[in-house]
Order: sequence, then structure tokens, then C-alpha cells
Amino acid sequence: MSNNNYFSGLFSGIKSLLVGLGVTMKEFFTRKITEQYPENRKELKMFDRFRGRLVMPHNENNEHKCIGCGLCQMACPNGSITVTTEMLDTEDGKKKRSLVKYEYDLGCCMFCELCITACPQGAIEFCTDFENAVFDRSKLVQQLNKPGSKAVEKKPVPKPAAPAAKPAAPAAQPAPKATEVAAPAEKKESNPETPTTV
Amino acid sequence: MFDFTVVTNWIDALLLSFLPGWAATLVECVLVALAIITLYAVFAIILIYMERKICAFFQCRLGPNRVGKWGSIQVLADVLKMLTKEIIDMKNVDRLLHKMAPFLVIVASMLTFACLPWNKGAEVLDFNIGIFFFLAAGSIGVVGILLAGWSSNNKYALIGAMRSGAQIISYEVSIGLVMLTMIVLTGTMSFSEICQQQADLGWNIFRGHVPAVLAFIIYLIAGNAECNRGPFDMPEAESELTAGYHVEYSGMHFGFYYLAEYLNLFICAGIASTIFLGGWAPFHVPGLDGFNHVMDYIPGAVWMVGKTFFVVFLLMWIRWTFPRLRIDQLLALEWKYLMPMSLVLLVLMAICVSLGLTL
Amino acid sequence: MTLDNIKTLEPSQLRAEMQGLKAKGFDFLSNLIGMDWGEEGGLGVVYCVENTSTHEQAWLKTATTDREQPLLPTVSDLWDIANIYEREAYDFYGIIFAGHPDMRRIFLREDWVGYPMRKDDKPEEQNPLRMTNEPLADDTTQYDVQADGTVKTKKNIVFGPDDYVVNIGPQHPSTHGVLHFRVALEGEIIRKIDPVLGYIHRGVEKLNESYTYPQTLALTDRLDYLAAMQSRHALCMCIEKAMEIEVSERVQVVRTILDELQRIDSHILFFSCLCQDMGATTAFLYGFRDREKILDIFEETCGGRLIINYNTIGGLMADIHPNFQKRVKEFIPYMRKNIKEYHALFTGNVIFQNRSKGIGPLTKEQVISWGCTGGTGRAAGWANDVRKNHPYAAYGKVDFNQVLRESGDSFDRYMIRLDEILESLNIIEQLIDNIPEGNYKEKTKPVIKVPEGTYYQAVESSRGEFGVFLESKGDKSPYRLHYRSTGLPLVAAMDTACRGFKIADLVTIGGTMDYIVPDIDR
Amino acid sequence: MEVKKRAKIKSFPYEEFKDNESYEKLVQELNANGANVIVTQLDNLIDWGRSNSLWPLTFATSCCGIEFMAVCAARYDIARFGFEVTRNSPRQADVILVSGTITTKMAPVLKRLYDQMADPKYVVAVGGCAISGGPFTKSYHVLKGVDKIIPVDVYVPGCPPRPESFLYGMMQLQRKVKVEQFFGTTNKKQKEPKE
Repeated sequence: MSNNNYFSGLFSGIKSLLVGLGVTMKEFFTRKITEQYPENRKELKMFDRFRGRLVMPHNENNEHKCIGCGLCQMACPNGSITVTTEMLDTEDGKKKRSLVKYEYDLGCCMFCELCITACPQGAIEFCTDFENAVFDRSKLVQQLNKPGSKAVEKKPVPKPAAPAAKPAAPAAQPAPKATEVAAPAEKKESNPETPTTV
Repeated sequence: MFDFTVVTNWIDALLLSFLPGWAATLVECVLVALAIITLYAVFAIILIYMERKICAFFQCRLGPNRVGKWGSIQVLADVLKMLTKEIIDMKNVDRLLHKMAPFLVIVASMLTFACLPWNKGAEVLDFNIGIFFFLAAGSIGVVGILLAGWSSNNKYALIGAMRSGAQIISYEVSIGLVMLTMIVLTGTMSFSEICQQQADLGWNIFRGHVPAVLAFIIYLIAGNAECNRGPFDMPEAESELTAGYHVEYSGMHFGFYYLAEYLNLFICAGIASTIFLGGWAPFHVPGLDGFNHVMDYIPGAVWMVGKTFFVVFLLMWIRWTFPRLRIDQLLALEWKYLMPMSLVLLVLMAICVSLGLTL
Repeated sequence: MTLDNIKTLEPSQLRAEMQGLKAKGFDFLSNLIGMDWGEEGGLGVVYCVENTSTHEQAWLKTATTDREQPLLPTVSDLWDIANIYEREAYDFYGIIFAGHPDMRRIFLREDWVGYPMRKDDKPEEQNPLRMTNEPLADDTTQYDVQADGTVKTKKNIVFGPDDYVVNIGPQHPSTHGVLHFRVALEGEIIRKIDPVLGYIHRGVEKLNESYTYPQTLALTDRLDYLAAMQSRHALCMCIEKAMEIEVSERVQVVRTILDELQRIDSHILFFSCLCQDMGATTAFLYGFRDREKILDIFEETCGGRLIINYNTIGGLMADIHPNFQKRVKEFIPYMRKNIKEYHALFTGNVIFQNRSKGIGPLTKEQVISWGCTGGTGRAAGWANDVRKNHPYAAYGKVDFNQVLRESGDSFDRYMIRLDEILESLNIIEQLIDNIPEGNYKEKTKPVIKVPEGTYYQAVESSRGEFGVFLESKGDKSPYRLHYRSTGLPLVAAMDTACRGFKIADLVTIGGTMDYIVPDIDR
Repeated sequence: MEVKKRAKIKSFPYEEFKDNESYEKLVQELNANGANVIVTQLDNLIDWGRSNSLWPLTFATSCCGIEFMAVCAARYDIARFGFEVTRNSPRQADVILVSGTITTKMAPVLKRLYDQMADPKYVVAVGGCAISGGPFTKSYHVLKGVDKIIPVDVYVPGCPPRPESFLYGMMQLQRKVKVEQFFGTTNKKQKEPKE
């Protein structure tokens, strides 16, 4: 190492260290960004789409929309949902499936939303509750239908209320065409020649 | 300036009034030891809390704030926990050395802690070769670290200990030379005399101007390395050696290392403020008598502790800014930069003193 | 893309063909996929080699019907990375590669019984949970086919009795997960590294064979969780191509933006973890501070911070959130400003510079031979960006640079990533105001069946080329779904990069290589 | 016989905690033998210290580990609880946050890490993978729940749990620690290994 290098290296090194010290000192006096969780529980609000745990909404009459078809159970990749049903005779003499127990294992769930997409009734959805830690493993297996509840009696298939439910109609139309017309008009300047293919 | 010898003399006289000479000395020794241990623990707790808070503030977060007001008794909880935690007895270790190592470290740390002059007349270990004693006592610690690494029968610990050995022994050279520089300036090795001199003539860092300022910087770097703190925390180097030499220690044995680390930091800062920043000597500006008079009202102990904490803050700032060095770079820094520089400084200081160029 | 013309070769022809391809400039072995085609098809391997100057790909396959001792010739002398890939095929399918110097298991324990990816293997029955310490042999076997057709075995030494071997991992702060390096040291100097993988091998590829297509999507997020968006994008695209679903422009653009956000997220995490590993804890927290902004964007639109679960076959799970554009536009200048802070605090720092410049260099030839794509390859001057070479989604329409550097040392690998953050910001800036209208999801059949055939789709994930290889027999689950791991080549190249450097450099080199272990082990 | 008070957690009312049922059961079990007043007071002091100083072992295998890093980072700042001193050596750690999938190859390693920890030690199973195998329950190489090999104190579900869930889980653990008895059985949970 030549002498020149020795000293210039020394001084530029010291300068870089001082710059770093300057940065940290600046941060020392800036406002801290910490969110104080248990203290801010009142104000804390999760994003709507946050998936905390699966719930089955009940209306004021203690009725839910589940018909016990078991599609969610089949869609679940790792068996977190167990639907127990029984066959009941309705007044007009037909057999009808009815939900007995809807068991959901929160400790196994991977929040992939396949159950919700699979549900034809929109009977289940994710809520944003995140405070779920327990002491006992068995407490994580939850029964989602409330005791004494029954399926809501409705003739037409109810439109799902859940936000993440199946996409509505527009997908069926030859929509890709329409967007293809619209898109280049908007993005003319960027690069019209490049093919869209992958 | 309040002279603490008034208090000590009074206690001495009081004890002698009803005890024989030897018993009085014994009681005094015990009292002093108790005082030192208490101070040691108190400062350790303050420092750990301070570090956790300061580090948090550098990192745009809040740090401990749920245990007590602003998290102030957080460290007490840690101490309680550590005291009641199991100390694991391992097979395949060198039992005696393994158990002895943490005590060596803490004893070395306490011995050096006792060297600090707190106030005029409040020095525990004060004799004519104080600085020499300080250096000697301080180097016991490295034995503890080496023993810890060796006796643990763990490869990480061994590498950590070897690094630590190389590091501390190297940096002791710089520290010794820098202190020598200042001894040339003061002409004495006794801490009390150094402080007294600075109270009379002004702080050494001003008296020795250029060489003293440079020496101060070198001392800070080398001292930081002596304490095994970032960016020189190679022996522990968490990301490489998991926990370095104390990887196998649990419970209070680990607690000793933990405490010693912080206290060494404090001692390093304390010595820096004693030798360079005047120890308990108040800040005086020549000519401004009124100002100087006001400064004199602040007790010496406050000056001492205040200066020390200022230096501690500097060292923490450094620690929480820089990445860690590599062991060969660390040694290169010492042998290629710091040691030659401190040799030059020594000569420079000698010239300054002999030509009377000091202030 | 659909792979219609995979060239089928007899094992005896393979080496000659491969040597010919190598000589023609096909110097990048991007995939080596073990296969089980049943009793008739036998056990085999699918190879994909790519010409690094023309980006032309050649697909080949070979098979043997011998299930007792399936022998195929090795190509490990032609491409370094084949060393590891062939061990993987051996581990999962029991295919023995004649002439391979190191036929050990790579993911599973050495006392594992059977070969789990074979269609007729029952791994759980033969392998109860073993709580004994894992045996790790110090020597390995090489199988050579003699001229008369018999097989001769030879012992090769991995670590000799004189090697001072330190285990770094599986539980170690600097391995970024559960990775295990056996490192032979001489003092502080590294003599040899032997990676032991599989501590987070979850058998994703085997699981996929029993899952329906929508279910397989759920696992891609968990491979490389810092490239969740991109991995899932690749799989969705692969299935969409196979089923000939045309997704709307809107989906293409949104996917591109999210991919780039994910890339920034990953690179910030890279920066943070590197700083943490090198002892600059404060910079680590600054990185995480900025990363939270991206996570907020993700969470608001997709509902997840890390496991995002947003792409789906035919589009997206939900339309973008109304706040999405606003948040992204706020983020772009914020990040540009903070990159400067990173440079001031860490990049310029003399300690960091001394610890990274000239440390662990990989030449262009080495990165190509080891197949180190992504930033690691580009740092050595290899232009391997899939976004440029095989454009997909909206990448063909945006203007961006492929960041390249020359020396391939740790510092370059680090700088590449920080520069890519800026490039990604540019891409997002071009797209964010031009999200076209359209469907966010195309209608698909309730049961998704992919037509029979073989398909491959690569994307540029956060740390290199992520590929999805799908072989379908027309069922509702894939016959074989293989992911090209981005991290496996990086870990494989660690030995080359680290030799002769110090143990502290291992941390730097590992940090700048930027691998994610769950992606390696799958 | 003095029954222990319910543990208080700052700014979090007791009633709003989940799984108080198991908690009460736990409290009763621990106090079945009773203790005198002085011992109880000492216990409370030690439990206070322990519950506020749960140093985690840096142990992460996958996604949840990244969320754990986010918890330690500025926005969520686990340091507010005093848990930021993550130890890399199991000897010095108090709690092992099993965050991520545990494969059968990793299982003996995890067990050994747990054995290496000094008492009192706690285990938190974080995320679906650690609780039950989660997304990979059907895999041939994944341990279906860490409670099969080590005793788990708190389960934090999620995939991965968001940082607040993490903190909530740690508070649940604090509640558990706060009712333990130092001069009782809980100090040394693990039996001595037989030679």
C-alpha cells in the first residue's frame, strides 16, 4: 500500500463513518413509528380484506346460510374443515340436508380462501379478528355454527354478501376483446410494438 | 470544591472511637466493598436500560416501555429472571475452569471499577502507579474470556475466545501507549493527582491540545475494542459465532458476562473522562470567574458521572451505527493505524511537553 | 409455454448429445427434473439447457425402465449445477448417475428408506419419526459403469480426519433459515463447504400431485415467501397457458406492479438481513421500517402480509383496492429518498466496503455453470433477466434497464439489489397510472383440468429464474409439478465462492447471495 | 389456602383475553397444593421478573420467522415488552418461538435445542405449521405439530400470524408465567435424562 493510499483511504474512511453517524443521529430525533399494540387496541383496525379466522355469520334470528353441501370441506387443501350433516324430512315429504356441526381448525388453516370461493351460499367469510392465541390445542378447533342455529329459509339462492365471493357476471362476456381495444389507447406512448405474449 | 475526605475522615474517627485500629480498617474495607458492589450493580442496571432505550431511539422505535414508567424497571425484571434461572451443569467441560471463568471476568471488571475517582477524596484504589494497576487488573478479564472459550468444549466458543484474546492483547498496546502519552503530559500515574492537576490547570484534552485530542480518539476506539463492543464485537459476533465465548453459559454465569460487558463500557468511559476530560474537575473557562464559580457548585461526582455518561453515549452511538469489522481488519486497524499513530503521538507529546508547548 | 418437442434420448446417447449442445453454446442448465413415468415409461430425467447468448432453450429427456438400479449417465462434468440437481433426482427417485462423484442424499436423512417421489413409494409407512441424531457420513459413493456393463463403486472422501469441521446450522442466525453448512476450517480460513439441505423440505412437489390445481396455488406462496407474488404468478400463468385462458390487460398490469412491489420488498429484506448479519443492527430496522409500507399495500389489496394469496387461475382473487394507486404513488418517492439513506448509512461505510469488495467473487463462467440466476448472476455480468429474455405479463411494454455489474463480488451483488429497487420503482411508476379497465378474473370451470401435455413457465422472481414445470395427464391434479428453485444454485455455489475466505466472510457471501431456504428445500 | 390472583396485563382487560377457561383451570392446578403468604409474595416477585423478561431464542424455519423479524422491528417493537434481547444460544434463552414448519429431519434438532435451554423454559408454537403441520399436514416429511415432541405453552394460530397476534400470544404466555410457582413444581419441568 502506497503512502498516498494509506492517508487518502484513512480520511475517506473517516468521512464515510461520520456520514453514517450523521444519519443515525438524525433518526435519533425523528418521530418514532412504533405502534403500541395493546395500548392502541381501541383504535386499531385491520384492513377489511385481512384474513384473521373463518366465521359463519348469523343473522339476528340465529340463522346462517350454510346448507351443508360440503364443498368447502372438499376444497380445503389440508382438511381444516369438517362438516357434519344429517338428513331431515321437510314438510312436503322431501329429504333435505341440514347442518349439524361445522368444525373449523384454526390451527391448521392456511387462509387460502378456497373454501369461501367454493361456497355457493356465501355462508362463510373471514373476519379480521387476530387475537387468537390459546393455551390448549383443542381450543383452536372451533364450531362455527352457533348452538341452536339453523339454515336461513329462503327460496331463491341468496346473493353472497361476503367480499371475497365469486366474481359476478362480467367475466362471461367476450370482455378480453373490449379491454384489448381500450388498453393500447391508454398506453400508446409506452411501447406499442412489443407483443403481449409471454 | 467539596472534599470527600471530610466524610471518610469522620467515619474513620467514629469507628476508631470504639474499635481497635485493625477492626476499624476491617469495617471500613467491608463498607467500601459493599459500596463498590452496590454502585456496580446500580450502574450496570442504568447502563443496560440506557443502552436499550438509546438503541431503540436510534432505530426509530420506542424501546422498553411496558414495565414500569417508560420501562424503567425493565432491567430489574431481567436481573430477577437471570438470578432464578437454571445454571446448566454440562458433561464434557472442564468444570473448574468453566465455573471460574465468569468470576475472573467480573472480578477484573470490579477491580478496575474501583480505580475510578468519583470525587475529590473519593477514590477507592488510589496510589502512585494507579494507571499501571488499572491496566494490569483489566487484563485479568481476558484470561476469563479465554478460559470460558476453552473450557466450554465448543468450537464456536473456542473461536470466539481466540479472537478475543488476539483482540484484547492487541488493543492493550494502543491503550497503554495512549495512556503513556497522557502520563508524559501529567507527569504522574496516580488518578487522584491527575484529577487534581486538571482541576488546577484545566482539562488534559485542552492542555495537551492536538496530541491529546488525537489520543482521546484513539483511546475511544481502542477502549471500545477492549470492551468487545460493536463494531468490535468479534468474540461474540452473533451472526457468525452465535454467542461466542459465552455460548454455553446460562443463568447468572451468563449474567456476569452480560454485566461485565456493560460495566467495562462504563469503566472505559470513566477512565476516558478521568484522563482526558478532567474527571471530577469542573469545567472552567479561564477569565470567566463568575462562570467558573457557578461551575464549582456542581459536585465533583456529578461532573464525573456526567462526563462518563457522555462518553458512554458516544460509544453507543458508534455501536448502533457501524457494521462489525472482520478479525483480520480489526487487527490491521490496530497494528497498521492505531499503534503507529499512538507512537507518533507519544513522541509529539514528549516534544510538546519538553518545549513547554502545552497550555 | 407448451413443450411439444421434448427430444427423447436413449441413456447411451445422452452424453454425446449434451456435449454437442454445450459446445454449441447451451451453457446454462436451467432444469434437471427427475421423473417417474410408471412401469412402462420408467424413471427418467428431463433436461432443459439454455443458450445464454440467444436465450434459445433445448428440452431433452431420457429414461430407464430398471427400477431396481436405475442408472443414467451424469452430466455433472459439463455443468457444475448438475452435481446438485442429480443428487436431488437421486434423493427423490433413486436414479443413480454413473460417474457422479458424490451420490449422497441431499434433502432427506441419510437413513431415509425409499424414494418418496416415486409413484409407488409409501414414504410415511417406511419412515417413522426418527428422533435420533442425524447420521452424516464423511465419505460418499461414486458409481462407474465399466466397459463390460458392470457397475463399480468407489469411495470418495468428503471430509478427512484432519479437517476441523464446524457445523454452521441448522440453527444459526446467519444461515437465514434452517440450512446446515459443514465447514472445514483452517484457523479462520474456509477450506471447504458442504451444504446439508432438507431441514425444511416439506415435499411440496409430492403434495402437489395429490392436490387439485387451485389447491396447488396455495403452496407456492410458501416456497419463497419473499417472492410469493411471483411464484404464484408463474404457476397461474403456466396453468392459464395450458388451458388457453387469456387474462385481461388489467390483470397483466396489476400482476406486474405487484411483482415489482414484491421484488422491492424482497430486496429491502435482503438489505436488512445483510446489515443484521454484518452487525449493523440499526440499518436492519430502517429496512424493515420501509418494508412495512409495502406490506400495508399488500395487505390492503390482498389480505395478507407475507402469504399473499392473490393471483388465481384466470386472474386475481379480488380487484385492487381503491386506495391501491394512492398508496403506491406515495411509496415511490418515499422509497427513493430512503435508498439514499441506506447508501449514506451502509453502502458508503468503509467497514462495509472493506468487508465486501473482492469478497467471494464469482466469474461469469462460474455463475452460468452453477446456474446462479438473478442478482447474483447479473453481478457477474450475466444478462439473465427473464423479464428481458422471455418477456411476460406487462414487461414487454415497460421501459427498464437490466442492471449489470462486472466483478461478481459481494459488493456488486449488494449494489445490484439496491439498484434494482430503483428500476422496479421505475417500472411501477410507468404502470401505476395506466392500469387499464377490464375483468379482474376470467371465468373458469368449477373443476379445473389441464389438457394433457408438458408445460413450462419461468418468471423473474426476486432472486432469479423461478420456473414451473408441469406435466399433466388431463386430470384435475398435476402428474408432476416441479419448481425450479432460485436458491438451490446459490447455495450450491457457496463452496466455490467461499473457499479461501474467512469464516466472517461466509456471512457476507451468504447474505449477498440472498437465498431463501424454504425455496431451496421445497 | 391462598388462591393466586388473576394475572394482570397492562392495558388489556382480563375479560377480553381468549381461552380464559383453560387459564383458570391452569391456575387451579398450580394452586392445588396451596402455599403460604410469604412464599406467594416471593413467587409473585419472581414471576413478575420472569414474565417481563422472556428472551426468545432466534429460531425460525420459514415464513413465520420473517414475521417474527417484523415484530422485532420498529413498527411493532417487541422491545416494549422487554423481549428484544433475542439470544442465539439456547442456554441463555427463556422461550423458544417455534415459528415455521418443523420437518421430520428438523425434529431431533428442535428437541435438542429445547433440551439445551435452561429452566424455566417456555414454548410457543407460532403459526399453522408448528401447531399442526398447517398447509403441509399431508406431507411425508413434516411433523404434525410440535407438541408431539416438546410441551407447548401457547399456540398462536395464523399463517403466518400477523405481528399483533404475535404480541398477543406473548401476552398470553406472560399470563401463564405470572401464575407459576417458583417454589413449586414449575421451575424444573423437564426430567433429568437417564444415563
